[in-house]
Amino acid sequence: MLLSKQNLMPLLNSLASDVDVFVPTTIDGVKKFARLADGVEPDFDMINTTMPPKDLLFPQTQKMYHFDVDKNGSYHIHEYDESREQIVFGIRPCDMRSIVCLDEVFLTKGFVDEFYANAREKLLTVSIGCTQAAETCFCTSMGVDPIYAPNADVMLQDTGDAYKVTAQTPKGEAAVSAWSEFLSDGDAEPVNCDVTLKVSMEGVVDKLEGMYDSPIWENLSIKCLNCGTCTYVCPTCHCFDISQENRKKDGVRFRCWDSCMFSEYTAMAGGHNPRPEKLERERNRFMHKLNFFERRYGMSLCVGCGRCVEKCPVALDITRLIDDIGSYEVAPASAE
Amino acid sequence: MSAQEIIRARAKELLESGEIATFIGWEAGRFTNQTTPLVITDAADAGKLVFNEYCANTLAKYVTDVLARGKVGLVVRGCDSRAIVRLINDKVIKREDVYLVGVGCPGMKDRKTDEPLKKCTECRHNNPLVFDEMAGENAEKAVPEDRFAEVKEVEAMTAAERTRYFESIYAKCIRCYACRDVCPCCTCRECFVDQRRENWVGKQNNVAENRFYGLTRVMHIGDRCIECGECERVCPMDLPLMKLNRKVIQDMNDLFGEFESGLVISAEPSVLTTYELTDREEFM
Amino acid sequence: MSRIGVFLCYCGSNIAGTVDVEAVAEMARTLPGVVYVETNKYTCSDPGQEGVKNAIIEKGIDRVVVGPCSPRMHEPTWRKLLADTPVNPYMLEVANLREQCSWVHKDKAIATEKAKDLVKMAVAKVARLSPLHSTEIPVHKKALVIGGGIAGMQTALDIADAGFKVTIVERETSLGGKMVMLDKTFPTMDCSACICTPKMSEVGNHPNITVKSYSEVESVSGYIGNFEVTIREKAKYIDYTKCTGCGACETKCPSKVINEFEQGMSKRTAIYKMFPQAVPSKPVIDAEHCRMLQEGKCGVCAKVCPTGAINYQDEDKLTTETYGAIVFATGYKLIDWKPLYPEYGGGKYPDVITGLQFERLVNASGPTEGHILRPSDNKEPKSVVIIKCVGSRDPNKGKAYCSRACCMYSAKHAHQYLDKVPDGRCYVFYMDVRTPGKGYDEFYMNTVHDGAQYLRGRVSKIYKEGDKLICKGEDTLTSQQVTVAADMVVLETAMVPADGIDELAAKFTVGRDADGWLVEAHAKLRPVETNTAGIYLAGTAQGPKDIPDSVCQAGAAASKVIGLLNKDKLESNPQISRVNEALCQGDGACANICPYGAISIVEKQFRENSRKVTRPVAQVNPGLCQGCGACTVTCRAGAMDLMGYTNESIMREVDALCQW
Amino acid sequence: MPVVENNANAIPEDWEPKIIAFCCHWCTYTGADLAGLNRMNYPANVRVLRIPCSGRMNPQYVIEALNKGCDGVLVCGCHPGDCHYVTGNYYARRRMMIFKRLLEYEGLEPGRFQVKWISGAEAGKFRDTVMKAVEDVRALGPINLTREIPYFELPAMPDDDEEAFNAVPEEVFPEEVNA
Repeated sequence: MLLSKQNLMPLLNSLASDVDVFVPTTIDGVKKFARLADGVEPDFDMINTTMPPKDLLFPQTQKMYHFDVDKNGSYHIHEYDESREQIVFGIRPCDMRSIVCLDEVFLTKGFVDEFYANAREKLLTVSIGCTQAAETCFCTSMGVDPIYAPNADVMLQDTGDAYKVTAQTPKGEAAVSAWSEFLSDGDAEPVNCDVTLKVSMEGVVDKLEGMYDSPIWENLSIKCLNCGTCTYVCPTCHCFDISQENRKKDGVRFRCWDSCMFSEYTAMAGGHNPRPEKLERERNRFMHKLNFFERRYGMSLCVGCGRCVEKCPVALDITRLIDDIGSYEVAPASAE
Repeated sequence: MSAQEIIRARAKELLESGEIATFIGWEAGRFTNQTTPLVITDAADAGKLVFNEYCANTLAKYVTDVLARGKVGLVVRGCDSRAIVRLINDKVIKREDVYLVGVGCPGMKDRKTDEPLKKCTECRHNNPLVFDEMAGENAEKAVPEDRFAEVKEVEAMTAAERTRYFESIYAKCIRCYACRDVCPCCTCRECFVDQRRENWVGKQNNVAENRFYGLTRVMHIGDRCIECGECERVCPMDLPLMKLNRKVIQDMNDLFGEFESGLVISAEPSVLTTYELTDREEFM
Repeated sequence: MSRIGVFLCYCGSNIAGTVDVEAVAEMARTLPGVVYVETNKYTCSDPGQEGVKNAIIEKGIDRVVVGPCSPRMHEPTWRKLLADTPVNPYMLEVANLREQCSWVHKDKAIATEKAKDLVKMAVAKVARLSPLHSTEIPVHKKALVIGGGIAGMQTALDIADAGFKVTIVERETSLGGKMVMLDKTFPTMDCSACICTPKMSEVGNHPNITVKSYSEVESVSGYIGNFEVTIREKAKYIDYTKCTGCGACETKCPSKVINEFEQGMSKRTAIYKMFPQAVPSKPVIDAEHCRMLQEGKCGVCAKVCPTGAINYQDEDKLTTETYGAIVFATGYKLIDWKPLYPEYGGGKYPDVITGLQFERLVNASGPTEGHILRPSDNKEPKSVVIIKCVGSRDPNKGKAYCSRACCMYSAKHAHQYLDKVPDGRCYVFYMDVRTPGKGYDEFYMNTVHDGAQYLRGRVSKIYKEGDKLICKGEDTLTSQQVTVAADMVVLETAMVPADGIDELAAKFTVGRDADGWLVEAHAKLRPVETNTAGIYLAGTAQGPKDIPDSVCQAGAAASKVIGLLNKDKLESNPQISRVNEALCQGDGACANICPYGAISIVEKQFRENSRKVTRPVAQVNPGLCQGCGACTVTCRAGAMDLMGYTNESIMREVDALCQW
Repeated sequence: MPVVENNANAIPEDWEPKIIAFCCHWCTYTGADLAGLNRMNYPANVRVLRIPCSGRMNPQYVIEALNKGCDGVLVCGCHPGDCHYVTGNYYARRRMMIFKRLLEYEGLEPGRFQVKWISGAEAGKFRDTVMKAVEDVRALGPINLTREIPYFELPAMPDDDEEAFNAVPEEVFPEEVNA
């Protein structure tokens, strides 16, 4: 099936009349996904958004419930309305891979996060394959195909004048069948996307096992500022904190993104901090990305989107770290 | 010899002689014209040091991280030297903790656009103010006429426009705290945002909490800001933070006399920790 | 979880008339942490207080909110009450339901709502307070008086008479200060020496007073009740235990030096007593001018001394003692008019003299033995011009303030001149004549009747014509130029703080005003206290004064000292600043801002991340801190917090209020 | 109570300005007590929070109060020169001048944050200051600092329709919450 580019906006507008459709765009100078509405211009040529799409499933601040006190001093808890049906249209394959990671965290191993599960269930993912890569893109090295996202409900691949439409899940099939008036039959070869930045993940995961005390971390972390930029622009970072805020007669229980780069992240009530300095925090971040997650879920927590490489204030570059790990010679483990 | 060659040679000598334990400069990054801060302890690594017109990062704040190893050598331009002065005046480091290799700064460029960085076009002191030696000559650079021009632009808006202007800024802030972490004036052992007992600022990301952070940040650093513009440069959301810093600086300038921080090493109290009996009276 | 007891008061109908106290109590029961709420007709009455105590015991209350009148009224009462219970007296918050609620609002519904908020705020705050304990500060029953002029002597005598030990530090070689240089004192015209020297010997002989002459304060540390002061006693080169003060040495000493006491109008020897009635009545050697000490030859004084008291090897002695209280009686000096008033000759005419020089000229033991003879040619001046406000009330050249005593002593000078030179003429140029004081105006009028001619206006120029000093000025009352040919001109110059007061004040962290005078704690209500607890002011150290006022203030300062030294121990205020050393960066902003010098930066060793580090941190001296909290705001990291008004408690109070 | 606080046209009828007054213990708090002793009358919209000295006044308290829904903030202390702690209000004067300008730069109406020196004897001035502050804030309407700007929306900008800008984007607390 093909979706001609001319039919793209009519399709989107038609979808937006029923459900919330999120598209990549630039709002107030920030490249991010936003709800299609008057004044919001979708930009499917944008290589990728600055802010990852994870906000759709895991908002920076998520209100969990709210409560109030009545005249008798009793507390009452109220839940929020359940979220609505949503479509994310134009999500890139790397970001689709990040949703795989998030699904693992929030839905598997016996832990199901209600808020995430609810939003995820109501989200239809329409991925558009890339036609060009930024200099910081290295998805291919992380096992992501820039023109194909296997877990998207619907995959759109650029063929020039039209997108090749593939429904990949039952949800996707249902959706595509409803779009039929905008689609035409046919097939075309997707345009390829050349990703120039390449790193080798060969042996990196295993090697890291023996590198906990390696000097590599010190050399790496020394230039880190310990800001949270990398974690907040990362599509897979998923740490959160739960807190509450009272205002007037009401209070809100919420959860919000947290960052393992902050010293407060691991600070304990008694004052002890097991990760007191940036060395420990940096090591944790990269071990989590490249080793811990791999061990637990069998996949890398880095999808190669390049956002952290792009946005890091001090150009601390995960691709260089991966190279460095690759060329690092692990000292032979001493006999037990 | 070019400044880069002198820097490499001096870093090597200083490390070899044991006069310093670490040297801070820049190295080339992965991408074209990209540089990134470099901290070396081994004289053999001196060859990695670079100095070109794309050295965007300031270096002074790294001194506090590596000081425990011994005396620190670093390259200083105008902004780095003012940051060093700031750290000394705030008693974070001592003058004898650092060996400063000064370098004249022609102003740095954005590696992607090749345009001068905004912070560099606004810079009033491009050459180092404090140094132990100079690597080459001072550089010429145009000094901006009115450093408060952008503040005046905002002031010219109506109150409602300003409310919305800053609301949109705070709406965009993701509270990554890069502006804090890069700032040579932000040297608290624990930032107020991390103080949960007082709970100054809540952890929700919304306009109100972000405003609390934004306003307090400015109140905390306003009387020390060296106007290096790093906060604005590192902001991943490109928020115009200097419009806030310079507002406070402009007002201090107007109210309490010519204000520019970090120019000289001095034990003088900052403008907001002193007073004059003759200060303007607006609250009768 | 805290167990808060809330005690609300009707105050008869004072509160209950406008506030539905029971409704407030109902609401208070719903607040988190509140375990007990009680209302009372008069909580402050004996049965009311008894009820509070009983409830605390029975309900296991650990913090208390009371809702009665203003805390300014009864907060001490509540604290005292809690001191008798297991509840710490500082686990208390007072909701001001009367002065700031029931008395200022009329609508009962509105006032009740407001009262609820005030109680909510108090509950929110009290839940965040922590117990505080005052510490006892011992009081060393000994006072130090700095300065041995009339104010210092009077203070010392009053304190000593009350039975406390006093040390006087005087940097000159004798007590007496400026007063002993004066000839007569207005308005009674009694001889200054006759009333001052008996005081000096009384001080010198008082069993409770130690006089350290020729001495200065070297350093000081500590706080109220416990000031450790090191005093430097300059080398006198004379063993006072042997010296009898016979004066033989003075008569033989070959070095002649300008006599400061006589205002430079005569000479003295290098071994000298300041003046004949000096106390201690023993000489010192002025090392700078002694041939033996400078060149190693002479030694005449040692030869003539019958007791062998001369010791050329003498050195400065440092002694350290602890004092409970300190009085600054450091006095004044006259402004150096010469560089400021070139139009008066700037010092090049010897017959333009200061008032103090005139005092010596007219004094029977002065250089002219009381005959008024002008310095240039020792002739009796037949025409004298007295110029007032030289340096005073002249913000352009000198000081903006009025030196207070000059109007009277210039009248005195005119009177004395006309008395001694009956055919002389005396002109007084003045800006105003200010004579508020007992018998002052009468004295001034008498001088006018004596024939002194008062001309309103400043002299703009003095120049020499022959042996006359031509004074040109304007009589602003007639708007006419006035020219007076005078034989001598007396400048009544401004009082300014004594030399060295800046350094001394800094050592004690006593504040100085823009003109350098020491600053009292409150201009009206605490005129003899300084902002540093335990340090007091007497005499002109605080500002220009005449003798009666100086003596008066000296007595006041002494009474404050006596009140303090009478106590064995002081209770410290525990609501003071506290440093969280983990957060403190040691940048010293707090120390800069502290008006009491209570904060110092000290190097301390810590274990951080399993490393030993030495770093500077702030330290609060609990004896000096008064609990203003200014330091807390300068500390960006919040390392400095004010006990009883912590950041946390104020933030929660704000939050509680916002929930209305 | 439905929270409709952003739309100037929809001020709830029972809305009353709430103002917090930070008063120093030695002067203004005493002045406020004196107003009580003299049985002066002033609006109940002001609640006094006692601090030892205006030098203790941390700007962060002001932001907290405004953020948490106070419609106005008053900071009052001794007249310069009369500070019980000698210098506290001199520092406060500098800090508050800078801070007030900063808040107004960000668009806060000047009436919402006022600083006044009120001595222990000036009960009348305390009353007048409170009355004026309440009047000012009443004219300004409910404060609007906690407006939520939804992440996924195009924020209303100055040139947009006023009504759209002022509309409440999200009902933070639904209707059923009892008043």
